[in-house]
Amino acid sequence: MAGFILKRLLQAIFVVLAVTLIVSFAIRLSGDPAVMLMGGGGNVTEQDLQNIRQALGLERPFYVQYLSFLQGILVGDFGRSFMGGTPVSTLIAHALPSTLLLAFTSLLVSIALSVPLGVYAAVNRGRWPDQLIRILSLVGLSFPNFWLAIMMVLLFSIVLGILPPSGMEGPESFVMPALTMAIILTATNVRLVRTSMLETLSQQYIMVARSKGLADRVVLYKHALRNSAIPLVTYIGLQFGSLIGGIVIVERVFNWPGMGTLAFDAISGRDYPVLQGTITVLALFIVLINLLVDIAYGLIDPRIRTE
Amino acid sequence: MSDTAAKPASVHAPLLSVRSLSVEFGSRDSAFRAVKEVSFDVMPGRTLAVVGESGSGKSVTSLAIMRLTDYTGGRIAGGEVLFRRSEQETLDLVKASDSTLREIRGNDIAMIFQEPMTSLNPVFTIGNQISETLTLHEGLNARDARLRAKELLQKVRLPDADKLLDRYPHQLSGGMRQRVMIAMALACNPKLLIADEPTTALDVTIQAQILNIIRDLQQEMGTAVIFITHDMGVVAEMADDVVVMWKGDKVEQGPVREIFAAPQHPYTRALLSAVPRLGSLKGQPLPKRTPVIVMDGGVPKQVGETHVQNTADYAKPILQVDKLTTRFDVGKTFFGRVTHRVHAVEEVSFDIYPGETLALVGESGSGKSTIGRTLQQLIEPTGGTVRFDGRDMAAMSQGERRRLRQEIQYIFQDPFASLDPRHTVGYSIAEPIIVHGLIKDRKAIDRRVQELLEQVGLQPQHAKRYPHEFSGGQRQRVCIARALASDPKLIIADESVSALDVSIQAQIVNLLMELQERRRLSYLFITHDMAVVEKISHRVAVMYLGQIVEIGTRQAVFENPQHSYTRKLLSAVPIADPQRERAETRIEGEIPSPVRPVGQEPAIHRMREVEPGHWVAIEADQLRGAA
Amino acid sequence: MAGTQAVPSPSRRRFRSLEFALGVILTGGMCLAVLFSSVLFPDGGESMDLMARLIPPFQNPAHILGTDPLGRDVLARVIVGGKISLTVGILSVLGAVVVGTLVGLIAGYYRGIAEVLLMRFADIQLALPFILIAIMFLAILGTGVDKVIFFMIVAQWVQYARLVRGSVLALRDREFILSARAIGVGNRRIIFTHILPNVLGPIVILMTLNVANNILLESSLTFLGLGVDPLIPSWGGMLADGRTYLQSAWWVSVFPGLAIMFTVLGLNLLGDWLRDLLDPTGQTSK
Amino acid sequence: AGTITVAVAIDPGSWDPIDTFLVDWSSAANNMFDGLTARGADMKLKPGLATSWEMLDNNSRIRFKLRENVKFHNGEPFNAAAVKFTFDRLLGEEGKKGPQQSNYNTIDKVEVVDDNTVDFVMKQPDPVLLTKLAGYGAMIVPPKYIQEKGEDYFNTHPVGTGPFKFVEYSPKVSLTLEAFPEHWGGAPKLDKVVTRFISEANTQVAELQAGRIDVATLIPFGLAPTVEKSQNLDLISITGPTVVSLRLNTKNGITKDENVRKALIMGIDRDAIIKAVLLGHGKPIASFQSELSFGNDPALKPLPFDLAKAKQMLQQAKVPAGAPVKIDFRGNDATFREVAQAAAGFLQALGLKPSLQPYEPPVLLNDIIPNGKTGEAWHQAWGGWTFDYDNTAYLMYHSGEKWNPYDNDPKLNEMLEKQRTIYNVQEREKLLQEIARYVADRALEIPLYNQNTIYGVNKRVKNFDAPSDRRFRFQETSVE
Ligand SMILES: Nc1ncnc2c1ncn2[C@@H]1O[C@H](COP(=O)(O)OP(=O)(O)OP(=O)(O)O)[C@@H](O)[C@H]1O
Ligand SMILES: Nc1ncnc2c1ncn2[C@@H]1O[C@H](COP(=O)(O)OP(=O)(O)OP(=O)(O)O)[C@@H](O)[C@H]1O
Ligand SMILES: [Mg+2]
Ligand SMILES: [Mg+2]
Ligand code: NI
Repeated sequence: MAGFILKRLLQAIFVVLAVTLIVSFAIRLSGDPAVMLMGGGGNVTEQDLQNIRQALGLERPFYVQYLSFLQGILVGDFGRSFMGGTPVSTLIAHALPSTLLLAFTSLLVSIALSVPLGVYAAVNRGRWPDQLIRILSLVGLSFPNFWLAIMMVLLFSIVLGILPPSGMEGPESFVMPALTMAIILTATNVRLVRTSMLETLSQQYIMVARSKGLADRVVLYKHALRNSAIPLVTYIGLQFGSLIGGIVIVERVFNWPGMGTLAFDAISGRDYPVLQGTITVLALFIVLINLLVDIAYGLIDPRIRTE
Repeated sequence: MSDTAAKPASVHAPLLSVRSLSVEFGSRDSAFRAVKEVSFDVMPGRTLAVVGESGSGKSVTSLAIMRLTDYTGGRIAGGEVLFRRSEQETLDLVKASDSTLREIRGNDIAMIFQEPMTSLNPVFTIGNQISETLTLHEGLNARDARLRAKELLQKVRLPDADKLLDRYPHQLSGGMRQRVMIAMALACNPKLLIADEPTTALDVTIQAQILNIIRDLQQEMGTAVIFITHDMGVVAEMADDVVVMWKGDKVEQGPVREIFAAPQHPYTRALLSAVPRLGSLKGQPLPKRTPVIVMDGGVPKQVGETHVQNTADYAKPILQVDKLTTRFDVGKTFFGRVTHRVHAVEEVSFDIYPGETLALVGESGSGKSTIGRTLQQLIEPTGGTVRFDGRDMAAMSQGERRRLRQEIQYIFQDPFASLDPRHTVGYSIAEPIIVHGLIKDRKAIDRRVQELLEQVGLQPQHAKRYPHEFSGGQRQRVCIARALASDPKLIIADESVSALDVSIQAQIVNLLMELQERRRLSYLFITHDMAVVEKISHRVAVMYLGQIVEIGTRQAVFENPQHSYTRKLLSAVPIADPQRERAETRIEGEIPSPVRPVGQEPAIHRMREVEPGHWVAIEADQLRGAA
Repeated sequence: MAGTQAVPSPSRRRFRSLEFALGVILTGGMCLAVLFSSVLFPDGGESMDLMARLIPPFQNPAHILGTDPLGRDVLARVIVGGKISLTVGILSVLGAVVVGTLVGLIAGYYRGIAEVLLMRFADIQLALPFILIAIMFLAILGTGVDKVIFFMIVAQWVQYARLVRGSVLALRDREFILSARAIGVGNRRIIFTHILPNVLGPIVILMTLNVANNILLESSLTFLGLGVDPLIPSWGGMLADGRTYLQSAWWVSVFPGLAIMFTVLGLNLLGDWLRDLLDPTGQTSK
Repeated sequence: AGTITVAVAIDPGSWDPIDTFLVDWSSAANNMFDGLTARGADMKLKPGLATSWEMLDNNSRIRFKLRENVKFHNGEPFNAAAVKFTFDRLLGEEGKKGPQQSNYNTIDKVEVVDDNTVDFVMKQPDPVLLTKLAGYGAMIVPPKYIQEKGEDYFNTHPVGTGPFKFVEYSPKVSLTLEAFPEHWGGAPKLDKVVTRFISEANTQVAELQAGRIDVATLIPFGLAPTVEKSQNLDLISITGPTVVSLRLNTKNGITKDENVRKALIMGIDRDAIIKAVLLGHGKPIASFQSELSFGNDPALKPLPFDLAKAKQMLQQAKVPAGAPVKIDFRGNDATFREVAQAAAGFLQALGLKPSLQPYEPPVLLNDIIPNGKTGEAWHQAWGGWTFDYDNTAYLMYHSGEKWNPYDNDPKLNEMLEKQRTIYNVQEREKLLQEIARYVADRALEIPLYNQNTIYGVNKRVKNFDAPSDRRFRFQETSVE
């Protein structure tokens, strides 16, 4: 186990290094933050730009900038935003909880929706509830998230007036963003649950459980579900990355003060430190989630535990 | 015959009475009737064996009794299943409500399934799965249920029951799992135990153990047993009464001795004629083909002839294996250093001569397949030399090695798994021809494929079908045709008939022997079924833990077994003869593991020659592990 | 008995299923309309009439589905828009499938360095939030249909490679592969005639899901201002542009949305069906 | 009494006046800070922290009389030292790191004359300096506070002399201000001003409709009618500083030819675009400036829309049918996306083959335009807050300037340089108008329109002086 964790940690470091390197390099290929900071207002001279680059440390060669960024990470210092000079760590400290909260809420909502639906569809395989659930799940895949989000705002905030259209305040402000993300996640998860459930239900131990006289509920939710969970958990690990990607847009529509907004604004403003910081932290989280997924495997399936 | 005619002498009324039970699958308009109006009784405390070929409806009948067919898309189309719950209460399970059924399942009627590997839920502990039944039906609390579970495990003679409760299924061997299944089934002292091929997937010695346990427990608890199998040897050992099923119908029923002594229905006769009987070639030096009766659409037909297999030519061996060693690295440290090795094959030597069949027997994991795969170049040997036609394999060029793959062919155990499901069988058979460039012309290839299909007893038009459209026996014929396609000299048949029904098995064995005669083929016949070995082989090698412990002519090994392990193997084979005294020899213990830490090499047995050509390993301490 | 029973061949069922019918009607209808769009709407949905802007649907027979804020016919744009959307959706997926499958086959079959590289690559890819990278890379590459497709291929091939590698690993040690090797079949032939057909099923499913996904991605990119030339109608672009009119002129974005929905539905139904078709045993469950 | 909530698009990240160029900074911070001069919603310059000023030494020195008894929010007194500190900081090392310094480079130094008098010593004359002193980097900051608490602290805990003082800042979410009753202009009527950062226009409108914000600054034209129709909302549409044009590539493509450029202008019905796409919230322009801009010439009329003539001119110029016209634009500008499509529609009618290429703004701004990688035309929008044609004209037309990648016209260069040295208002205006005419004559761009500043305002807001430059000052405003 210790060896496993060590190996995963090394992998994680490698991944984070690679990710930051790619991002840091790529972002420097287009657009000069000095110009972005000047915004085009006033009589900008090359000297002014030079001054700003100097102040931001941009005149140094790329590898020096990158190394000093890495050096900073080691002591938990992500640098300061080019825009406004706020420490990146402060910005992330504000934004990370919002994003994680949103991501996990949507994941939970999605699981709460997709598991019973998927199980129900599997049990009724080929009959109309199955068809209906499958078609609905495809419909869920057919709309871009921003569009769903706007529709929801129109319905719940403007027509019904029961939910705040944006911002992160009370629990009610979670409803729409989480639901938007969850609907899209659910669409794929339902199919996944259904498929793996079908696979499990055809196993002999399910018949054995039934031959013991266990109630359907126990058979499905105790004996079958846990065995079907592995593909779902794997997928959730894989999904997390795209979940964060989707969050960029959902955060924008719902004006959610999270990492997506932060990173997006950082790209638009060529705010290198903020972008590097957010991507590093996000990558770390994704790697972490996948590590958790691996650990979860062991909890779910003892066969994996011993290896 | 009438249902009551065969009732054995018993003062009791039947515990379970199945009357005109029919089960259907599929939609109502295109229903497939898997069980057709089957009737039989089960008496308290007695064992009823249900036999019949694969697909005859044995499992469906047993599932239908517990109404578990509800969950497989099946439908009980008619009949009743009367179960005497108590002296006063007799229930028709076909009409019983779901909640009543749940009370009965696992409590009054329990079931053991065929595959011990997949019968236990991999994610829950053994203890959890046994206690589940107890808390449900007996209302025990967690602690009491655990205590009971432990007792049950002891009852099925599992050592270290306490620790076992917290183990997971994958940490147990197949035999142990099957014993757990039995413990689980017996948890609530059921009145009726349904055992659906409970030992088919197990080794002969383990099978003997399991059969003993079931028999003992049945005597102790007075449970009635429905025992489903297709192994007539097991029937002879276990059953009081027998029901024979064929294509969904019950064709015969009676006390076990009567059925064996005087089978009435042609199918029963066909079945019995196909059963290989250990010892039937006693005193005969060469293997012998015997005719089999097969059912040709309801009419029995005798195929084949009696023929002594005098094909071997002992002038010069075609294959010489010398000190072959194959090991697998398992268990690595974090830095990739190997910590453990599987010593699958250790310094094994033998020869095979043209036209000869060498049988390689031994229990699961003893290294039989590894030898076969090494010879077929699917695995790199760790040491030793292999000569084919006098040439050293290790010294061969790429091209020569490739040709070797044409001259040596391998037939796998599972004919279904060894055919690519996405290609027609015609394609699969043609592939070796194409790959080795034996025939260039497309048309000629097609003709050759058709020829081969006919040779193995299939029809030319079958070439266009996919593997799943064949029965198990037909698929194995396809595999044989495929092996023959490249015109080999040596065929390695790895458990090639183990998965087949006895009657089909007999046909395939005959086919192999016929082909041997016609084409002077040599066979390395790998199996653990001693009865088949007796029928087919010229010589036998017995393997134990990666080494050959006894090798000699079939007659020598079978009639004069020297090694204790050979004897044990022979005694574990169930004999299809109910007249015989039931074996009282108790076989205990698991097979030791070939996995060893690096550096701890196993000792190599020294062999001594007991009679010309009959070599036996010297047993240092009488092989305590095996005895 | 260990052998599997012969299953009644589902081939007859295959062509009669509701799924197939619906899939063909939806996808086929959409594809036909798109193919013949240049005949149906020779102007390519580009003729503009600022005087006839935002006509509601079903009111003017010349504009059955109404007009957009620039007075262009919504029906024409929806039909013509399918061209770009389907091109982006299908080409990007095909590209990614080809690359990913090849790499996955090699990595899974030969293992070794190719596999290590692939897996590390996959880890990196997983840890990069897709949209953010899209924004950055499109900023560098520039926008345009070809760039969007290229980017999607770059971003998605790993998915397929992972999937294929996983299937190959499971297949590698299956008996029929071993038996092919035992016969002397070479590696390349094993990969392409035995392994590839057996991994196609899950690929087809992922493909159909990703076509939908990529059509929508194009839309999200437009939403973020990185889409393709807005003159060329595309469903994603219409959906994104129409979002400000949701309250006043719903039809501008609802119809392209429906077009996406029907296509996605049709493609997925067809995908399910195709997967079954690819599997002659008819045993894989959906 | 009460709270007003305003939505702006972007969180500037720092509230230090010298750190930003964003209008959105001003929308919030104009309530917190004062400059020496001030500009009302009517865009007229008036006294701020300086009560009067005079030009000395041949315009090379400006003397300001400072307002007395003014205090910063933290109690620190406002005086000449504070002014000097502010400008030393702006022009010194600290200012170098931000975008504001370059706006004030004409100032050589600030000298304290006495406690209530300061002199600005100029390096060169700067006709727009007084305007510039009303905003951004010239906002007066508290010296002691900054020296004590440090620059970083000041960024997120700003202190000024304005009518509202800082309470709380939550990055990317909101900024909360409360009334500063001791303000020299009198106590404000409101208790609180909350500025929320909402970058998506649809979301701003939804928030406005839900009654959760009072002023929305980002209203897409498509949603303007929705706001207008809403019972509790007002749509305010006023002439603003933003002008939009399609600049033309004078070096390559068919636009090399002046006549072709003119044909393109005449081929696009700008009035129709204003009417249909902007829904009337804009005005046609003849030069790249709004009518509020110094240097605007009402007499200069844009080339009229004349399809037939345009076609004919193209023919004369031997432009083949289907000649490509590629327009590069900022992909995130939803309004222009539509305008561009409409414009392309007209170009199509001319028989040309227009294509639109959206770019991420930084790429367009940093690479495509300065490096001359544009197509035949590109999108240029300008919202200069100084309302002086110099601000755009010099940057757009002087050779070597970033925004002018293609053209090099010595005569134009000379005129542009010259106007920068003229202090005489009329003389300078005349020259600026001459430049505008010259540019129009050469058809260097297709002037599209001057876009209105529009706000969506909740009807409960009273006395809201809607500024065309979005620099709110809620001194007199109240809510119900
Ligand atoms: N769930 C099912 N759906 C459709 N057909 C089924 C199903 N289960 C069994 N059958 C069919 O019913 C017939 C009887 O099957 P059953 O499993 O009872 O055979 P069996 O005698 O137990 O054979 P085996 O020795 O192989 O276990 C077979 O033809 C089988 O294909
Ligand atoms: N690729 C492998 N890696 C590691 N161990 C292996 C491998 N293949 C076989 N073994 C081990 O080698 C030993 C011998 O296996 P082998 O398959 O040869 O046995 P067998 O006699 O054919 O058994 P069975 O009757 O079950 O087929 C077993 O312990 C097995 O677990
Ligand atoms: Mg069965
Ligand atoms: Mg084997
Ligand atoms: Ni079997």
